[in-house]
Amino acid sequence: MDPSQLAGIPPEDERKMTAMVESMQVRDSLRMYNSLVEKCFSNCVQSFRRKDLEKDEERCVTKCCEKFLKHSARVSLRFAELNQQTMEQMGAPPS
Amino acid sequence: MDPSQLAGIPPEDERKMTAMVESMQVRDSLRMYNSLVEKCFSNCVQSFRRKDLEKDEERCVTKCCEKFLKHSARVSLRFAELNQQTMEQMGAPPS
Amino acid sequence: MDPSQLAGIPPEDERKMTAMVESMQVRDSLRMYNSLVEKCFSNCVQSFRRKDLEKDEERCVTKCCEKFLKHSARVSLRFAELNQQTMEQMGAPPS
Amino acid sequence: MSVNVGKLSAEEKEKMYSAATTEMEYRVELFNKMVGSCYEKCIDKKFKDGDLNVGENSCVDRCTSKYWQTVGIVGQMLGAADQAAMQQGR
Amino acid sequence: MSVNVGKLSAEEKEKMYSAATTEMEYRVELFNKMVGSCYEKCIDKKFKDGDLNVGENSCVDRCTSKYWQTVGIVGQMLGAADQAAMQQGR
Amino acid sequence: MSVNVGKLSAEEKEKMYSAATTEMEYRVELFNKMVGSCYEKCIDKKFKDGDLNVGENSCVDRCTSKYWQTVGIVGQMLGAADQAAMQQGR
Repeated sequence: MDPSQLAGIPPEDERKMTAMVESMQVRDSLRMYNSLVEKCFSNCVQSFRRKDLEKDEERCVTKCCEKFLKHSARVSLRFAELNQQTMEQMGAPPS
Repeated sequence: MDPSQLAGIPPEDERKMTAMVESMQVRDSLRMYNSLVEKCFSNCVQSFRRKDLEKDEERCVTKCCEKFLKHSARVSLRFAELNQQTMEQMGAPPS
Repeated sequence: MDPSQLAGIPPEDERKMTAMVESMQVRDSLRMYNSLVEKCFSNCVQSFRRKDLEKDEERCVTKCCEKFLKHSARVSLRFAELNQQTMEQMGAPPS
Repeated sequence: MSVNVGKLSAEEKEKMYSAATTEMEYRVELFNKMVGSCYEKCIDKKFKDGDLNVGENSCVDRCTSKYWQTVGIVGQMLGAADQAAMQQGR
Repeated sequence: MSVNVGKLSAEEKEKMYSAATTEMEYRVELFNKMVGSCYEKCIDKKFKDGDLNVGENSCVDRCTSKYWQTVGIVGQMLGAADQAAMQQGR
Repeated sequence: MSVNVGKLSAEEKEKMYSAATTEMEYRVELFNKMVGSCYEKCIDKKFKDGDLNVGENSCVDRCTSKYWQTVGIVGQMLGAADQAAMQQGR
């Protein structure tokens, strides 16, 4: 849903929409947080002989996290391009 | 929740229930769409030397999708039967 | 969100909060039910030559379920302790 | 088990709709997990053909039946306490 | 495709917001699944380095492109019936 | 950190409840993922016995501790920008 499609949207509805989008973004970033922890934990932590992370497990988690964020940023760029291309092919005016 | 259990349901509530069920169905079919893409992509696409799908990857995705839909339809039939049998065993009148 | 942070909460809001927490708990326990079934089915049921569970598959599902519940209870204890420790380290008064 | 909805208060109605939603979400998820589990157990992933063969078809039938029985066993195991919580959702 | 929201009834508005929410949730999930799938396909899990190397970068670009094409094929396959349901969500 | 809820406007209340819901959902998901991850890492899947043995028990204790530390590291890595977004959800 492109906001520019909405003509004459009353202020109270716009506020409602914005609040909805914001709460979805917060929820989504918290979900991403959780799944990033799960992914890097499962890839980096293998031994359970102590209760604290080993130095190399800690380093691995850090790199894993860094790499995932870079990966995610790259996919985000490509995703936007692909969306754009698809809209243009469908004859919609580029926004 | 069997609708027949609801006696004297006022029209505005019925409309609300119907809207809820409809929005759930739309959401569920979009979720199914996403998970079908993920499944068939992960099973069929292995090489990343080009940016377009190979002919056999495309064929694989098509077959994968076809097969999943048939599988899902069959499970749906069985699911309905099993629900029905369970209701009958619990002594509830078959609807 | 610690309820003790909320001063002067009106009764109707408290009721709303309680209802929200309750519905979340019901939803979460049903989700746990579904994922426990999935986990134990996938670990214990391997043969599909008959339509009824073999005796050893049934036993496996029972043990799997028992074990998961004990595991989950133990994690729950640890989770509470870790939360508590973190709050104390952050200088918040223990509640 | 029949309920005269017209006589319920706004709050009771709200609760009933919320319980009905939760119940429906539970059933949809149960169905989706059954589809997924039996797909993993029964379907050949080579995708030479778009049809289910005889073996896959009968595997799916038995798989759904066994899955349903597993739902029953796990439900019993979750026992009294959780049963109560689930009753609310029903 | 532009809609004058101010002239809609409360019920129509409710529907529109619900459809917009569903659509946004769909796109977020599509993006998340693309991130996850291409992560599995392209990223080396040894984590010696925090940067993506040249091979990983070009794999990610091709992977997203192929994923998008897969979305298109599956969308076509889901066909008329589901297309209709999806139209509602759009 | 204490808030006098009675003095908030309807809109502020709505926001607070929504933030509290998101926060609770986050914690529930965190707990569920910890349960799942430590189950995969520590529990023997042969299911001869319905009890956790000594090795499994101590593995679970260490696993939860290491998982918690991982939450901390990832949280730091997500840094200022996301931290802000998370603050909102708290």
